[in-house]
Amino acid sequence: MSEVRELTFVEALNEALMQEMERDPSVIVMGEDVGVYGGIFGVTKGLLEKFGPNRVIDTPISEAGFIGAGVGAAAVGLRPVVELMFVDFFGVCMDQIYNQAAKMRYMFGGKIKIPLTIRTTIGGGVSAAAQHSQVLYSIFMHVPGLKVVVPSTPYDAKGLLISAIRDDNPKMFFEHKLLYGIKGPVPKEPYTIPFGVADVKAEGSDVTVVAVAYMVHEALKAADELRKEGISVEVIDPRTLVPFDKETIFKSVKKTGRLVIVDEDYDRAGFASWVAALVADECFGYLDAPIKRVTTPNVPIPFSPPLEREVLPNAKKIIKAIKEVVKKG
Amino acid sequence: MSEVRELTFVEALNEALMQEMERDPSVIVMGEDVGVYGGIFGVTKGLLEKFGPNRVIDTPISEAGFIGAGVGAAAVGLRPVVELMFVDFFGVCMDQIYNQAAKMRYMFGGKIKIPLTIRTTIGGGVSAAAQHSQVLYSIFMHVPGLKVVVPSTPYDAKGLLISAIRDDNPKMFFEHKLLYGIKGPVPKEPYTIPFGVADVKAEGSDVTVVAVAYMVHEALKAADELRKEGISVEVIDPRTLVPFDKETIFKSVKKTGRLVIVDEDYDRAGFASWVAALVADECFGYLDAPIKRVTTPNVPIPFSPPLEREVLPNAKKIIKAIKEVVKKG
Amino acid sequence: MLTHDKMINMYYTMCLIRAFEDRVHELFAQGKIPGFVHLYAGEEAVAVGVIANLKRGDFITSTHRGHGHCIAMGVDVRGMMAELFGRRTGTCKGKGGSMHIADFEKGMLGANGIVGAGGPLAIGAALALKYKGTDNVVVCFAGDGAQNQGAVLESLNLAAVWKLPVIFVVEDNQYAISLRSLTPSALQPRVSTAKSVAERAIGFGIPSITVDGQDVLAVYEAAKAAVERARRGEGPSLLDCKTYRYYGHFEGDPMVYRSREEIEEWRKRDPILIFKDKLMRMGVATEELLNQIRTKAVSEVEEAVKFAEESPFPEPSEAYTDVFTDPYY
Amino acid sequence: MLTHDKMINMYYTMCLIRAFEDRVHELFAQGKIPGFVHLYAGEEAVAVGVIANLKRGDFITSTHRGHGHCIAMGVDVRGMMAELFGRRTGTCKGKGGSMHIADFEKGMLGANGIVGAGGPLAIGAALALKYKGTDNVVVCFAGDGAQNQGAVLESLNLAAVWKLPVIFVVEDNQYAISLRSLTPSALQPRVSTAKSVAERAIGFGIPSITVDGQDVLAVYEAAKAAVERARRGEGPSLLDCKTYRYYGHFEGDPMVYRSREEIEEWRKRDPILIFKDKLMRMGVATEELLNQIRTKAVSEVEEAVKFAEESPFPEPSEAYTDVFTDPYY
Ligand SMILES: Cc1ncc(C[n+]2csc(CCOP(=O)(O)OP(=O)(O)O)c2C)c(N)n1
Ligand SMILES: Cc1ncc(C[n+]2csc(CCOP(=O)(O)OP(=O)(O)O)c2C)c(N)n1
Ligand SMILES: [Mg+2]
Ligand SMILES: [Mg+2]
Repeated sequence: MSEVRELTFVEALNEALMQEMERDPSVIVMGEDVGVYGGIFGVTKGLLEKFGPNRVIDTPISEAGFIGAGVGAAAVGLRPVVELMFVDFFGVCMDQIYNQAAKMRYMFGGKIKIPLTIRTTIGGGVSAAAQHSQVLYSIFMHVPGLKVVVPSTPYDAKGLLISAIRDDNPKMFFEHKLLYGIKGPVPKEPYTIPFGVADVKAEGSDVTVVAVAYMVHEALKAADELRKEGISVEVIDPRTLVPFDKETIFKSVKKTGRLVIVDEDYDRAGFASWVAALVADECFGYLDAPIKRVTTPNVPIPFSPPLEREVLPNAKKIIKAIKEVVKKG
Repeated sequence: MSEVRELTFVEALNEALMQEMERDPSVIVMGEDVGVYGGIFGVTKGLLEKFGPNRVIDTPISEAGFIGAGVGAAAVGLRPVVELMFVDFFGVCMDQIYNQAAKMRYMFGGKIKIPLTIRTTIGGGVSAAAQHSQVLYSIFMHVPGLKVVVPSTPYDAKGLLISAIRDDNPKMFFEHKLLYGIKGPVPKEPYTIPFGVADVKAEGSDVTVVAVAYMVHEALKAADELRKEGISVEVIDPRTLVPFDKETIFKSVKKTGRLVIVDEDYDRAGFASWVAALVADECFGYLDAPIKRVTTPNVPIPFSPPLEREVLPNAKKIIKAIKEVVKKG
Repeated sequence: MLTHDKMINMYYTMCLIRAFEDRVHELFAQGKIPGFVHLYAGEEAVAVGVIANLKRGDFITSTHRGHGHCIAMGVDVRGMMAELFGRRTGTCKGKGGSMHIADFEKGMLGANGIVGAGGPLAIGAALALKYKGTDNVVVCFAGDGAQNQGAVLESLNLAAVWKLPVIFVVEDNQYAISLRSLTPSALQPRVSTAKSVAERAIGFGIPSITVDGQDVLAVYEAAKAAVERARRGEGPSLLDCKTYRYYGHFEGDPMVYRSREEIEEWRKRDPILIFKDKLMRMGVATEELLNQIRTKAVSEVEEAVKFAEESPFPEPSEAYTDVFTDPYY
Repeated sequence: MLTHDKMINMYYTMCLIRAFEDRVHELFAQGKIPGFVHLYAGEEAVAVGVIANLKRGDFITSTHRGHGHCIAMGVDVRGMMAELFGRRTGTCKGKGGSMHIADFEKGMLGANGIVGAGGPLAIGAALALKYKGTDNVVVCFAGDGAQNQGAVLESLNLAAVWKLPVIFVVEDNQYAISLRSLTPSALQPRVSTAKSVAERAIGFGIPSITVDGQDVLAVYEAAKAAVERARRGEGPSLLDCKTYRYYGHFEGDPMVYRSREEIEEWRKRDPILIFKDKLMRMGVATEELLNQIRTKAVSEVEEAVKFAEESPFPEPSEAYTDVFTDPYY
């Protein structure tokens, strides 16, 4: 049996990369400052020293160029892990992601595969302002052909990253800034976590809460708080948004009759609204209350801390939403 | 009173551009083939001859460069109308749209305005395949700071384009390929249509259908069909997705108790799911049936006509969805 | 030196491309082929001259105007024609259409609907080939218009930085839709003020040469030097090939931007006629043989049409496969 | 020729920038300033030397490292400091923070969190100024790293094509985070193989010159020629200014990629010391006066800190204003 240690989220990701690069020489890592610097958040630390500059490539600031190069390399047999430093930069390279990587297999009649992993950083909470605080995974869910992976714990981070690297399709792998420092148990040996399997992070019977990334932790805080008041909250972390495990969520909603979705992405046409729509269609008869969304309103993320706190979802807002649906039930 | 003629959608747009350029010398037009060619779909025909190459600029294939130039020009006082030939190309220039144009006013504390209109073509139905058939307005709704305009008739096209040009904010103006050729009455004089006011294109009492762009016409076909069977369908065209007139839709749902949303954009995290989410939250008590979405499934748009027909929404699919909710009610 | 057999082969390939494109032009006019179709007629010497230097394991990336590249790489014209007809027997099962034909086994990494998108893909493929330690190369075909796209410019730089085995082949057919590459007018500004894209490449540290793109042997020789350089590990080169397209930008183009006379002028320097002349003068083949070859090409295309017309359309359910390597979408 | 007053003024501005950045460095370490902060200390001669050539109605675009540009354009340091503190009295009401300071009245079109994004904005502003018939110019500041971004490369081409009054100022401070512009290592490939970005500009048809970025008078003279050229309507130029940043890429950077010795070496060619020396040797001012000036700059910054610390935070409700010119968001 594998040894289990407490690792941070960053260490868990780093270990996944180390182990997969050791296992499979077709895995290479590319991105800005992933080599000498070890990644701006430390995720690729030590890789350059261990695997050398042919496999760990510090790139110029040319995201369309080097992410597209990742697509091309994947198309002819490598298994690149490319870093987009912040998801906010997707606007300079989206074509290579959504029109090329995501659609090549389909357009070409299924004859090829693109085993590419794009890692990127998401989320607010550190006063990084409007161009370094966004979540945006909803955009990558919206367009077809990309798997969308969003871990919330060090354990999930390692297992999902290994699964991502081994998966034969293009994947967007989202890492929330506020998670990098959190600790949790992580087995030493490599392991995988299947895509499309939600994880029930807390069981409950009064209300179902679906939450993603850092919001899983805020939802768990809310659940703890409400437990004291006698409200039993089930917290479900889908872990992958594409593929999406709607069954686990439907099962829970059928049990609780109430749904709150917590999502740090912008509200309009986002992940939260899609989950609400699925349930409003497919579980309508089981619902005892309106479906609530706790999301970021459609304003750019402001710099000033009190403004940023105002717009981001948190445990307090989750509690308020839960109380609204529990009351109404 | 203004003379009213039958014009095509293209002619209506062209007239709006002509009239606004005449009225206001700060209006300029830029884009690929907007000059000598008159626009790949003819929308800018005659502008170069009339206003000259300083105001009608044929650009090289550098979307990030010339759309960003539109933003910069708007920032210092022009009112540019820039063409992105197909919305599918947004991936090469999104940063200038969503991180620059859309956020500058907010980031800079409200001290500036960006009166920029970006016109672009959307939609399937002409076997243009995976990279020339997408809709994608949901992505532009999702990110804050952009007004999103989607006309469905020649009348709306002219009035909304004039409103867009005069509005002091960045706007995405979406033109569906299949609409360019349709005809309808259009007043000769310039006129505006306010943003955020939905238009009830058909009144009805059994079910509310929200539809956008070309889908308005498919929804109207469905409504005509169902009228014969005694089902009364209300068809609402929001016309602008940002700002969004949820009141008109809520009012209708409160009357009918049933909602079907028709949207040619991809289903996952799209416009349709957001409307469903709004209603599932704010009109929950009035709903008599599940909320149905008739959307494009999350697959790239295939080339072959039978495959494309399979994935795009149409009157038949709308009828099926309506019958499901009317039955269940 | 080229063997006689090889030259005859090249001549056949040029005739096959021409026959294919002429036939598609007719079929489109007859309404038998839907969608956006861009023909390569007139530019045959470029694809054939360059690709005659390639060997097994080499790759190319292509453009929206990709039929010629496909045929020169040996993609089966029956599959190609069936693809244009949207049939299940098409190269991409009817999912891609004209703008998305790919055949990885033949080294053809795909036509592309996005101008310039092949640049990053090409350098990525080259990076992988270099990493694997082969002496294989990648050819990136792109138009004169594409040279102003950021993704292409970034790719030039990255190819130079990483010393990749890539040959950038510019197909300067004088036009990007209506925009002229060489002869700007009072009404239409230039697309580049670099003396030529060849000169611009040098600024990126890439050796370059301007080539008569109507003369297949000139193209062959220039490409030979570039390909050998790349195989020796000495890095990228750029060939700026001057050529011309006979048909409109796409089928259905009214061609308001150029005169019949200009086309007739260029037709006098037809690449097939020039090569035919040379072959006869060099004593490689008699006119009779060359005429027979041309006739054979025409009948191969006729067979392809027959094959396409007799092939079945895909089943609607096939719209949902090939998004990922697993059935989810 | 520069008047003595003007030179004294430039000296003061350089001191003010330095004092501002040194103080922000301390305040960040003390936890008083949140977010991502990039300091300009060491590069003062570039901003001040260039901007000394500008007049009312001229504009600049800036980067993530924008404090120096703001101060040189005359943006009030009290408002800037309050902005960094996230206060309502900040230049952007606390909504922007360090990476998004703008002051259009002063001609400062905005710092930018997206590397290279200022390129298109700059050419757009220049297009508008040219269209209006003024002799005003736009300066586009961007780092060495930014030169490999597609948006910048496209902008070079468009500026040349449209003969715009733009001066591209490259602040080559040797690093793009950890990537070196001049001295690639075995572990880290080059970022460009052009001999220099100056050479690359020539490939785009833009005259260019390499400048000692530590010598404010050298920068001034080079910029003077470029600005005059632009005012005369002769088009863009590029200045490649060699300089150095003293602090980390951002505050909190562990700086694993360079040595203390290297920094010390560069500090010997400090731009303020060099200018001080020159001013004394030229007889423009005594050491005493120059020391007084420096002290005055420090106290102006102290006042700014006091102003910032005493200013109120914005109200949470302000998070929802300024998205559009109207209240919708
Ligand atoms: C990013 C992008 N912008 C614009 C277009 C529309 N478009 C298709 S082909 C074309 C012209 C391309 O010119 P060139 O590169 O010279 O190739 P050619 O058609 O002449 O072979 C344009 C503008 C596109 N497909 N992709
Ligand atoms: C499009 C984009 N890619 C990457 C980044 C992350 N990033 C911020 S600054 C920087 C380095 C910029 O280097 P340079 O242009 O030389 O400016 P300097 O920081 O040296 O002033 C990088 C990679 C970004 N902000 N935007
Ligand atoms: Mg061309
Ligand atoms: Mg730098």
